[in-house]
Amino acid sequence: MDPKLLSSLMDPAILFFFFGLAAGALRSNLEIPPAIAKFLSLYLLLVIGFKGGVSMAATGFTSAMGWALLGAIVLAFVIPAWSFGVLRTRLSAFDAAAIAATYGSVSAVTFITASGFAERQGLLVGGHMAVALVIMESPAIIMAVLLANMVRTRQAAAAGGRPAGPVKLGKVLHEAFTDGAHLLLIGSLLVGFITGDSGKKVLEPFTALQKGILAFFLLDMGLLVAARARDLRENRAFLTAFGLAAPLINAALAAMLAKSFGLSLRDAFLLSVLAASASYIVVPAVVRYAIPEANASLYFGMSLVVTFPFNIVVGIPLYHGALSRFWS
Amino acid sequence: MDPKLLSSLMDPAILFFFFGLAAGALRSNLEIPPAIAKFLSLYLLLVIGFKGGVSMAATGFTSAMGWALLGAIVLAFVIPAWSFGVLRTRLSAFDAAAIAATYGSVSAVTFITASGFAERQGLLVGGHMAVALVIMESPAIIMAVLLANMVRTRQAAAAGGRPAGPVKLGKVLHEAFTDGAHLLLIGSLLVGFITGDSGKKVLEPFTALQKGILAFFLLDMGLLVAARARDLRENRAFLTAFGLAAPLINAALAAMLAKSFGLSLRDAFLLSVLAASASYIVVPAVVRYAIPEANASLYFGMSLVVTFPFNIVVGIPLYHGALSRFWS
Amino acid sequence: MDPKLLSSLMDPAILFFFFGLAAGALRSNLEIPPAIAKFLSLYLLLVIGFKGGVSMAATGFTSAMGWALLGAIVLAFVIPAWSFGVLRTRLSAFDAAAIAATYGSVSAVTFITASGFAERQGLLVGGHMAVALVIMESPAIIMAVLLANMVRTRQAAAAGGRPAGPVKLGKVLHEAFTDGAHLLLIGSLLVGFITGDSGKKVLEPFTALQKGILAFFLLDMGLLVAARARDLRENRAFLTAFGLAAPLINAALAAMLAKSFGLSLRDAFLLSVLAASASYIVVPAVVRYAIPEANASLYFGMSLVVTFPFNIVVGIPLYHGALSRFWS
Amino acid sequence: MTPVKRIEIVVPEHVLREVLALVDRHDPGGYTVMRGLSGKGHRGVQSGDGIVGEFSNAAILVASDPAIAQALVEDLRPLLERFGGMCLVSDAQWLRH
Amino acid sequence: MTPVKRIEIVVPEHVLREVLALVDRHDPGGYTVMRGLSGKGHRGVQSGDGIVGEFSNAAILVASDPAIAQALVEDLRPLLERFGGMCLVSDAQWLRH
Amino acid sequence: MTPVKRIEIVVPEHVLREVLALVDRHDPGGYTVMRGLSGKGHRGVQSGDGIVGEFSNAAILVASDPAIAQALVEDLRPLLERFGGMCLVSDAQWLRH
Ligand SMILES: Nc1ncnc2c1ncn2[C@@H]1O[C@H](COP(=O)(O)O)[C@@H](O)[C@H]1O
Ligand SMILES: Nc1ncnc2c1ncn2[C@@H]1O[C@H](COP(=O)(O)O)[C@@H](O)[C@H]1O
Ligand SMILES: Nc1ncnc2c1ncn2[C@@H]1O[C@H](COP(=O)(O)O)[C@@H](O)[C@H]1O
Ligand code: NA
Ligand code: NA
Ligand code: NA
Repeated sequence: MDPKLLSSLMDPAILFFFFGLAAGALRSNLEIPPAIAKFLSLYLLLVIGFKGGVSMAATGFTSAMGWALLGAIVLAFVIPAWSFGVLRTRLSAFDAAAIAATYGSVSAVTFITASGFAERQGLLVGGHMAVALVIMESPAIIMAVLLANMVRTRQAAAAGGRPAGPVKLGKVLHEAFTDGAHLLLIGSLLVGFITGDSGKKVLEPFTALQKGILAFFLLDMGLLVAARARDLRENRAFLTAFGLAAPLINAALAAMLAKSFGLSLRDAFLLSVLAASASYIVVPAVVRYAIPEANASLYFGMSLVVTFPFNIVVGIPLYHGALSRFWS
Repeated sequence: MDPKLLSSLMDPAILFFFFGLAAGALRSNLEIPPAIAKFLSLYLLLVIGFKGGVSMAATGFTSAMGWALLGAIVLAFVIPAWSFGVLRTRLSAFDAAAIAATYGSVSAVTFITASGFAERQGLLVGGHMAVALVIMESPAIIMAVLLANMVRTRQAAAAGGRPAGPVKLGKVLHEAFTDGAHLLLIGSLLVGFITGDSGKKVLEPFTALQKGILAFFLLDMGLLVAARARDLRENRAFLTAFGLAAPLINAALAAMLAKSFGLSLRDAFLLSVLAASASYIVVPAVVRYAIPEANASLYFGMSLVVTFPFNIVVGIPLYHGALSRFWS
Repeated sequence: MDPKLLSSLMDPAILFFFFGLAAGALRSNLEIPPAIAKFLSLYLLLVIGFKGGVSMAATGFTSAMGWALLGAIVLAFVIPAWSFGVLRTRLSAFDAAAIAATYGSVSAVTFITASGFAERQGLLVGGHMAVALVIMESPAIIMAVLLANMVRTRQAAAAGGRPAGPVKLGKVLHEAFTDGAHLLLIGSLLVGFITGDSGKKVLEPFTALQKGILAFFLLDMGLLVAARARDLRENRAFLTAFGLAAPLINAALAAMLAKSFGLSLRDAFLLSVLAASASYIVVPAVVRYAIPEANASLYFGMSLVVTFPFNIVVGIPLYHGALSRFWS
Repeated sequence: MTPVKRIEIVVPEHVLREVLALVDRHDPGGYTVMRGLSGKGHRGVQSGDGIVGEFSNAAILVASDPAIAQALVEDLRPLLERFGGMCLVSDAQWLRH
Repeated sequence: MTPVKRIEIVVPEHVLREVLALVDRHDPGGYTVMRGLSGKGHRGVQSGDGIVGEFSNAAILVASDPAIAQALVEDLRPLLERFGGMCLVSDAQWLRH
Repeated sequence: MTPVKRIEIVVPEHVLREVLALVDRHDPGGYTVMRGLSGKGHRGVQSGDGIVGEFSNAAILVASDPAIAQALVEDLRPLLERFGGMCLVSDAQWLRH
């Protein structure tokens, strides 16, 4: 086996993810109380944001960062666009828009796992990539909601009536920007940026728990993935193919962009991981409200059951391996 | 800006409090699950008690401590007395008694925040101040309940009937002394005192999380304050004025007492903070039961929405600054 | 007082257990939210398994371990057998089977407490004893369910009818092996074994919390014991006698076996503690389903209210003291 | 199926112990408790988010014989008057007794 | 005891705020809320285990005057149509008013 | 508004999976689940505070067609007999179908 993949699999957090999958598949009654799962996820968001802010404060803003963030912005618009086009061929417009939003946005836990992997490979993660994470969270949502509203108006026109209450964009923007997970990430980034090194020292014993908390959280994710895998029924082949191809394509897009923007290996790697990852927290939280016509088991399921495990287990070492060749 | 105030504001925990306020004001769906909030608060009580006990064990009992504790006892009776007198002019006797109890008692989180501030100013906090915290928790409650019972009897007499079931003092004393938060503080103090330095070493990695847990907890407090600020409607000007004036007056009272008792700067500072702080955990927990006639949104709201933020943000550096002048 | 007992009692975790007992006896409203209690228990299982796996990886498999595990297997069959015989004289067959399962199985928290005690006595705990813990969890359950099915068939035959749906063994084996607590222990052991020392370093800040988490958890156990003590009513003398005698007898059995198998003092000590301990998590979780005819307040109550506190407070130092004489 | 009264009580969570003791005294055969509820009534909003659970409600469901229900509910009134809360009574069928 | 309508609404938890605002507008005197429920309906399973609570339901219990109940329930229909959920109405007796 | 039967089942939480499977077999259109309840009945107190949730109850609410309700409830009886619990059935009106 590839040593990089092996080293990735030897990580306790990844192994706990497999264990959770196994326990779920065995239909064990093992269960993390929902309140705890929420707490673990809030913890991870807080710490990733905070650490990002601290390291931003340490380095200041450089032009290299600017290019990385520009890459993030471009990807945040390109990915949902092409995804919607492809998905529309087989799914309803609402489902296509919702899934496109999912893949256009990002997964913070995938990002954390990739950061850990990068560190083990000797790559220090710059704080601006946490900013990239924040930047990439919402554009896809906005695009999806605009698409859905367009479809609603057209359907209503076809039916000769007035649209059945299009979702107000202002309301959706509010939901997207004030969603708890999103806001916590931004807030922690700011706190980290403001308090810098002194804040870092104060919170050190707390933030040092990150790897253990991640292991616990991935155990829960494994249980969740196993439970949800049973729900994904319709269009299985197509959706699975998309869920596996999209991360590869998006990572490749990101890599090309990174190369042309002259990003460093570590920035290129993390940008690829962000592009490859799909959201299963922020996007579903907004889309269930903004596009209630879409089937949640599709957009949530694909992102959680197919793409998340793929990235965590195979994608991260793969992207790193591939990029290393082109960057050396 | 005053450098002391600025340094206080640069604390990550305080910044997370502001962030919570902002998220709440934006009506974000950010939310700490109630079970987690309770756990964080139990953790803080346990650690503050335990650390206090450990440092009591290290220093033993000195006459300086005796004076500090005497100061605490005096304040615990004086503050609710004058507060009741003032509040009675505008509010019902039940509301006045409940609010007086709130201000006569103390806030453990304000105390923890002040301890952290003191440490950053190079003042080591003695364990006996945790004892002062415990001592100041209940007298005001007892006084308030006696007052309420008196009022009930008088009202019943005026109505020519027998009192509609005065709350039995025994029952209330039981509630006051066995209230979970109060008891946990006492218990942890004892455990810390008994196990001393060896216990401290054993629990070190756990107690070291305090600053991070405090940050998380203050985030939740911020959300809570923002949510409750909407409920405070009646008598707004009077109540806000009281909620801002009371901490200043009580801190000044404490400082004068501390000076005349010859306390050290650090003891005087913490005594002032205790006096200035108002309870939003122990007192509401007992008063809702013992004085159900009182309006909880008043006594809980003032303490949480007005006085707590004031002390955390402005009061702590202010009291420290003022006292430093008189003690040098 | 015996210095060993005293040193055991001076442990913060044990003192918090006493405090919980006291708070419960005072009918305080102190309460750890159930979600938190579950999380703490999951944490402890994860860490004990993980540490065991790591130290297994460090030492490899030796013949001394083989003997210790053989001892565990023998005890896992002998203890429920004799217990059932004795209990059957006074209780229904269902109750006797359920209680026998409880005492034949083990308590992970007692094991953790004993490991801590052993470390303070300078005995390093080998990872294979965590394997012994896993091994001893289920055989007693299987035996109890077989016994209960036998009884059901006989009763049905006596009543001249067909058995009222005997519980299917396959279903019970599934419940026993996939029970969350059991599975988490096994999974964490495997993760620890696979990742070894590198995994240990990664999770260090997280696993270092163990003592603090244990203290918190024992506080909750104290509250629980106090609450449940009120439920144990019928057959009080007999059950209490059994609950105190069984650990002593089982510890003695384990010690004799350990001596004849040539185990080291530390393995003999932990094997005795495992034998003496009774399950209050895994066994009740399976037995409530597999033997619903049994009275849960008996099997859960005895194990939690009588045997657990006895082992934690008196048993652990006692077994250690006694064994030390024979092993030196 | 036996006809029973379905009693549904909502009270501030801190009086739960007292309400259950009262229910127990009438021995209706059992009860079921839901904790951590939020709500709104004459005494304002109970947000269920109190730091130590100060301001949450609990619901108690009791299925009982109509005669017992009548007495239980009358007995409950003073508690509701003092601490707030509500009590609904309706008809239901009980599956086994 | 006063006769009232007992309205029981189950909706996805993320529309709770909206439903409570609607209920409040009809001013039925109060409501009680249970959160973190799971369930199954036309839109599939809501497992209640979402990482940030995505897929759980909330139940709202309202006891109100029959006239208010009627209007409230009619007003609720579009919300249920858009976001899913259910609403049951039955008769009950209210202990004090 | 359609008349339906409102079925309310309370069982030990560890049999929830089994009860939901049974409910699903009758296909009543949906169900709602509340977990972590405490209670008291013939088998004593379920305190809801078990370390791994051993002794808590779950409630299942099913609104269904009267015919389905009848069959569902009959089918449930053996489970309740073995594991304890209760089941109430009453009449209600369903807002939309
Ligand atoms: N009309 C109502 N419908 C449903 N629940 C109510 C109603 N009135 C009061 N409640 C519940 O009872 C609690 C206490 O009511 P109150 O004492 O009126 O504030 C409220 O927080 C609600 O949970
Ligand atoms: N027949 C039913 N009985 C009880 N609860 C239901 C029923 N139908 C739907 N629900 C609840 O309403 C939620 C949303 O329903 P739906 O929009 O039909 O998926 C479900 O997840 C259930 O909690
Ligand atoms: N009369 C009753 N009213 C309300 N809930 C009940 C009643 N009887 C039993 N229960 C509930 O059903 C659970 C199991 O009942 P049992 O099997 O009788 O112990 C209890 O813990 C209660 O939650
Ligand atoms: Na993406
Ligand atoms: Na005060
Ligand atoms: Na044993």
